[in-house]
Amino acid sequence: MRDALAAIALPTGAIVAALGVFGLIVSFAGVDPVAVWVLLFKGAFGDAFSWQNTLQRAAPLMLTALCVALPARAGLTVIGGEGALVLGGLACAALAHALPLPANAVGTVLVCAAGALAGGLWIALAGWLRQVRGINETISSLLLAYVAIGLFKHLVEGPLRDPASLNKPSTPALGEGLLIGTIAGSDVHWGLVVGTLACLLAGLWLRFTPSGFSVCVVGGNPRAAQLVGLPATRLIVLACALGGAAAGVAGAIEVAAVHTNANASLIAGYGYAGILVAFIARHQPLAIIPVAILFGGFGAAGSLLQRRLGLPDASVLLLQGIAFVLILASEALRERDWKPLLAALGRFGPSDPVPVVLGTPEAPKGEPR
Amino acid sequence: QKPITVGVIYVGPRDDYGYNQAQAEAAAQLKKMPGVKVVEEENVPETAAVQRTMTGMIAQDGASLIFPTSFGYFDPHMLAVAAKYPDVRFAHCGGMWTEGKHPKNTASFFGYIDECQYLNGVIAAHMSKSGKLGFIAAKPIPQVLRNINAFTMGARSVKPGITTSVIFTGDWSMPVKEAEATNSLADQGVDVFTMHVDGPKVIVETAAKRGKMVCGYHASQAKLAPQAYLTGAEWNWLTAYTTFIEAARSGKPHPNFVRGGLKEGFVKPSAYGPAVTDAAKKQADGIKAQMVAGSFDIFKGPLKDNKGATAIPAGKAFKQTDLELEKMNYLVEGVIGSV
Amino acid sequence: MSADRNVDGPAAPIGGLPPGQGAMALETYGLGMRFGRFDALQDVGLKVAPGTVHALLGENGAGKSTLVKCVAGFQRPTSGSILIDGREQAVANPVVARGLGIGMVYQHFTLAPGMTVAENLLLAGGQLGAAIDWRRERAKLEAFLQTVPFRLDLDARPQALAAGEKQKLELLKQLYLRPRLLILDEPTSVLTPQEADEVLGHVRGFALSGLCTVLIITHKFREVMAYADDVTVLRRGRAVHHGAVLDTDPARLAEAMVGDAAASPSPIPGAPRAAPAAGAPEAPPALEVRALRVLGDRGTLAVHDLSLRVAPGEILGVAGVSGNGQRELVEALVGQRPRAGGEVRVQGESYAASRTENHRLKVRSLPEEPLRNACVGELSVAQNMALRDFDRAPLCRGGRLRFAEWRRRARDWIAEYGVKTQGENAPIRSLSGGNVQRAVLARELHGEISVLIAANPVFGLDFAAVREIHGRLRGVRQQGGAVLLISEDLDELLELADRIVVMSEGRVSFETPAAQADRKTLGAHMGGGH
Amino acid sequence: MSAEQWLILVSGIVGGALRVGVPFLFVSLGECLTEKGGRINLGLEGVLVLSAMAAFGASYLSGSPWVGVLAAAAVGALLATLHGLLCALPRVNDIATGIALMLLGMGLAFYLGKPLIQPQAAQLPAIPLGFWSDAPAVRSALQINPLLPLGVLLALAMAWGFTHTRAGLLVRLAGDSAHAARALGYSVPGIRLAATAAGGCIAGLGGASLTLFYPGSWNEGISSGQGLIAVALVIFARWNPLRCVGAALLFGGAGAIGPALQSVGIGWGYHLFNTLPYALTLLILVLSCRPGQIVPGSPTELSSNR
Ligand SMILES: Nc1ncnc2c1ncn2[C@@H]1O[C@H](COP(=O)(O)OP(=O)(O)OP(=O)(O)O)[C@@H](O)[C@H]1O
Ligand SMILES: Nc1ncnc2c1ncn2[C@@H]1O[C@H](COP(=O)(O)OP(=O)(O)OP(=O)(O)O)[C@@H](O)[C@H]1O
Ligand SMILES: [Mg+2]
Ligand SMILES: [Mg+2]
Repeated sequence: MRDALAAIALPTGAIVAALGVFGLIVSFAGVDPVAVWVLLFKGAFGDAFSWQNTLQRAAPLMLTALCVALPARAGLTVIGGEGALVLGGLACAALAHALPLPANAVGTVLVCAAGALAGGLWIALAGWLRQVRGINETISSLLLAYVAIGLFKHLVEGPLRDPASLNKPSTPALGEGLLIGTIAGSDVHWGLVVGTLACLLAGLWLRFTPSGFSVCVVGGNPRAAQLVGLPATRLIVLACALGGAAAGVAGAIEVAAVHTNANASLIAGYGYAGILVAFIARHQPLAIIPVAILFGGFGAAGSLLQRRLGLPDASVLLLQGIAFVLILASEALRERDWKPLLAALGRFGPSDPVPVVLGTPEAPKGEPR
Repeated sequence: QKPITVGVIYVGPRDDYGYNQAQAEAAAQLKKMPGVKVVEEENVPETAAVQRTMTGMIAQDGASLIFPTSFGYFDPHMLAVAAKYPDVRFAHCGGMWTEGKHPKNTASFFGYIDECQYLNGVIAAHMSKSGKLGFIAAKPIPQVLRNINAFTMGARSVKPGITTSVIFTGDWSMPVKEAEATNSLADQGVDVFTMHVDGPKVIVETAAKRGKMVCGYHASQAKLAPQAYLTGAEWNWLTAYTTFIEAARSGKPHPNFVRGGLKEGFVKPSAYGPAVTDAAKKQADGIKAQMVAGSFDIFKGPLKDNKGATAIPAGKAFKQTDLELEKMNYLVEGVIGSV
Repeated sequence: MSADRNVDGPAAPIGGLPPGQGAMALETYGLGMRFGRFDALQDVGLKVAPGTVHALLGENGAGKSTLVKCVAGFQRPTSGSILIDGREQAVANPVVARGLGIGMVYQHFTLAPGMTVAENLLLAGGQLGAAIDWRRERAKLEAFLQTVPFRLDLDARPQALAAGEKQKLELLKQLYLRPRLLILDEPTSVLTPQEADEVLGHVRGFALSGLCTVLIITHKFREVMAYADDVTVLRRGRAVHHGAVLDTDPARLAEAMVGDAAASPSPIPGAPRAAPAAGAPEAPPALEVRALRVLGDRGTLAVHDLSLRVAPGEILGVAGVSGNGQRELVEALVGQRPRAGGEVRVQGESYAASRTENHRLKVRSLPEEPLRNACVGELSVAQNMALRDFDRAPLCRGGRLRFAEWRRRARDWIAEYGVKTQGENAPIRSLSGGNVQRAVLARELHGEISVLIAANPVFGLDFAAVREIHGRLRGVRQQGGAVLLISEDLDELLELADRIVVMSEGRVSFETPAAQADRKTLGAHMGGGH
Repeated sequence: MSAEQWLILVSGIVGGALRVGVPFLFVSLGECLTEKGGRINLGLEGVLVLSAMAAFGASYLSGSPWVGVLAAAAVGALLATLHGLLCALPRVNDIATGIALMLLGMGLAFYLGKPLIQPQAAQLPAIPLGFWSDAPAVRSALQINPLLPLGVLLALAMAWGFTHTRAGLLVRLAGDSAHAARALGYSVPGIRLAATAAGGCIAGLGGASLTLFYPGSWNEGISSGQGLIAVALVIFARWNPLRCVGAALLFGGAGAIGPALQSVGIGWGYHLFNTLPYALTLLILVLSCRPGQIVPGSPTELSSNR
């Protein structure tokens, strides 16, 4: 209970503090901090439009955050989600180009599955390298992301380029029937639902299924997992593959719902933003949903800050940076015993004597009693 | 005339001495016009984010005319938003609006900046001692190829043996790669540079540092290297912007396809630098006059590409307005590099 | 070694006392140490006379290490005072302690594994100049090494040293300081009996020469009786017994340690064994290890072509000084370490420690350090108790985990095994070591067992718990299970095992029926000497 | 290719390595120092960008590029100190903190650096080491960044200092065994904080090199991930400062291969050439790592070893 309270109160407090610091910084630029706070709220959650804006931005973050959170539950720190995302997008576009797919939901599912496969294999490679070659997955996934992006650009501007994509090298566009539309009555595409569902399913999987629980055991203590005969390598590679698949689906959805084809605009940093989301959510899939929405809100509000107050576009980056630093720092307060502190705050008068014994050479105590 | 709120969206920073600055300078002019309110957003990536920015400008700021200025904003982003807001006008910079294919409330405008690049080439050829010119470009796309070709043809109209070496950096803003490309070419003996990247600042400065000459692009970079700067190809977007605004405010139909070159005032050459010789100025001014008069075609046959194949057969000449030119996929003879 | 301190030696104490000479007199008065709400030390008075060897005894967790860490400045006591040569002295940190001439060999290695022996010694010497003149320092180190009985290569790195060598290096680090008080926290736990005698003999000679006082922590009565002058016993954070070794005997010390005269630490050798249900020789062994090869952490072979057979209803004891491949053997058997060669068979079937095999062949294990090896600290007691069979009915039905079932069973086991916990939902890391052990015991001993691999199963437990666990191990044997018992405690093996093998340098060097085993031969084989 | 083209290609790559490699050198030395103390700083990208901005701003305002260099070092140290402080808190993950710091550094740099995109600032003077040759390619390749000799000296000093100074030994001790350092009475968080701050200070010089020498102007794309990849560089160099010089030049050279090849007319696959250093690092890891072992030469306490 206390844990749950701390889990919500601490990050909230950190965000409030970040808003305070941010207000201070903008006030140096002669901008009224109150106006900034109001706009931040309005831009992120002020009305239906802002909500849609926020949710739309949150959708890919949920999936890329899973790419960090799932391996993290198996004990791995993977930071190369960007690579899985671009390859997922590429695979989605490539499949649609290579095979005549049914122009309906089945086709859409197939292209997303291609994205999932590509992303899954890519991150699974990082997990496999760690298990089999002992290569630190943080580093290898980062390197793999660079390689993936190079590969992506090479293919999109070379072999897979649609000759008709003149000034913006892209793969051929997906057929009309394969595209993902918006949720009825809104501006938000179905990727949001996919992202939310993926987080829910991941949460349920980790909590209620033997394989999900096994992953948590492997992540919690690999030696104990080996002792009880859990196939650690398989489980770790599975968690990585599922995480990578989530990022790959994010790429596929970006293609099928936003860009209609794979092009360099796909490399937009969602993979890196996902790292922050996952860490703030403490790798809990269910917590990713609100955190991603919060991040989406930052983005949505930042747009308004630029237009209304003329603040630089980097303001949001700055705010996110401050917020993330403070949220991480607040982790340190989590298991602290607050009672003595509260007691000390509530007490007046002198505090307890300091329990440190100092010897004074001038006045030796002589014989011990 | 009724007041109007105009949204301008940039893909990079507004003050990059380049593409975005050229747009922002025009937007700054708009702000001075009575009854025109401008909302701007910079560094907007070509993702769903730009769709949100456009809808935000419409829903939150009441914009009724939007200028998404990056090429990548057109398809699918601007088209998607335009379909949802039929009453709002969109004027995209660089895209190819096509009658019947794209909605009426969208438009594209662009300038024939290859005319200025041709003039750059003329000046460059006059000034080059080594006979080697350098062109640093982001990606091999038609707009860029057209500039490279025009520049080369301008130069070869002065000295037929001259060559242009091209380096593609791979992306629109890669300062280290751009500097590295400049150095590589300078090592090769290239002594006049021009470019097609978003922010030419680094290239201009690096070339000047190497003691080479440079023709600018997008906006004037003369301030950065007064001695090395010969001339440049500049945009003048105000003409286009005002065309759309006038139409919108007076309720006239949205002008869907707006193009122009030197004649229409969409582009302009930078003032000549101190190093440019009179002979060079004279020849360039002469060609410019022909261009303004409409009697000069850059792309006309016979024209060979740099693999020896015929690009334009003898006797055929393309007008600037010809859409065929916007699909250019070859480099002309005299260009060293490959697509 | 000479008592005069040369100029480059340790500096004068920082704390204000004039530098004393020779052996130090140490006294603590009313020392208390509190970790959160737990009192590790309460009102401890300890008196160590100069020039003596003083032993500190106590059960695991009694507070021995905590006490000496306070003296060595590693921790600051929450109350009480430390008197050095009769004067109260604040030992704020190890640097102050070093300045005072207090050197301590910690229970756990304090070596930098990737730095050379010379660098380790130099750093321990304190008093480093900003820049180091290696030629001069090496000359000094070489000269110092001439004065001690151990040899070490100055350019070796501890990561490539054996445990015994590391322990010697730890001791050298302290001797290089020329301490006036030398504290040794369980220095012999990684040494062979022969090595232990060598080290302790040297240390005792050092004390007797009047150069130094020695405070030594050990669990071995033999060492106390042979090498110490005085002894203090700690129990649950309190000093409960002081006295000269000559005036006491192991039984009295043991009584002081546990506060229970019935619990004697040394079991009666040759205590009546339940008759082993030793299967007929031709019956297939329950566990058979053939020519097993296992790589150690450093990539060298830690287990060399080792072969073992354990019959059903037999306890096979594996003796040996730690660091001779036992850990690697256990890890390879239970699946925590890949096998480089050889074969393991259980009931005649090839066994690779997979989950299905564990279940089908009924193989269980009680590894040492259960929190590190057998539990997930963050998960609850109930979840940890389910680790063996969470994926089977009744804990899992229809692909869904049934947590109610987990909790119900955990409550039963908590009651049955007397696990002290706040509840089955408490994270297991919040349990004390002994209770973690019990929780694991409940899990591993549940149901039918054909092979049990137990490594130091009573390490860190009090006597009552030890007795209970030993009883349960015998129970497994009684039911026809084969037990492989790896232990560093000869007494334990002599008491429980039917047959004992000695492991030395990754090989079985000796085998004997337990009934005919004698301590001295075993010790000789453990040390590698025959 | 003709002999002349080969000369141009080789001197282009060598020159490119010298030019492009300098920021790599400083970030790798900074990361090396930080990691020797037992901590990973993934936030050097933020440090690099922020100090690049600070260097440019200080040089612009003061008119002296050397003031810019000092500012870069100071700002780099400051931001890294924040990393050090955060990581010293219990339960704070250094990977996550690094990424947070990257974000914060970039946010601050872009926010404060807006007015610096346009101006030009005084630049560091080049050291012309190519005076002996008539070949312009050679001459220009040897227009040396004045920070390069500083970086090489620093690498030498670090290599020497790790074994021959008290501070160096203590940093290695903290990185190799925190327990041992504590037992000797040294403050592990203190040592790591100092190493992290000093590492940030060194990495800051890389930022100064970006905006005050090459390419010599401030904009938001100035760093193409040099800071983020410092971690890989240090692995590449096996935590040896001298090998950091080689690794930095290699990464710099690899970055220069693409343009250099195009300049002699080979244009295919420049995106693939750009990924070469990363693929190479991965290959080295594949060849040198063994499961269950720490990477040879790496400090034992690194979180990537656990
Ligand atoms: N840093 C600490 N924080 C909390 N509790 C501690 C800490 N250090 C020791 N304790 C607790 O204090 C008690 C005494 O520990 P100590 O290490 O002194 O035991 P010991 O007598 O040396 O035992 P052993 O024989 O196992 O070494 C134990 O219950 C231990 O859990
Ligand atoms: N992380 C923790 N969180 C909460 N309580 C703890 C934690 N660690 C230890 N404790 C509590 O502190 C007390 C001392 O624990 P410790 O492990 O030192 O016991 P011990 O004396 O060694 O007992 P045992 O003989 O069973 O090993 C126990 O009551 C235990 O529940
Ligand atoms: Mg102890
Ligand atoms: Mg205990």
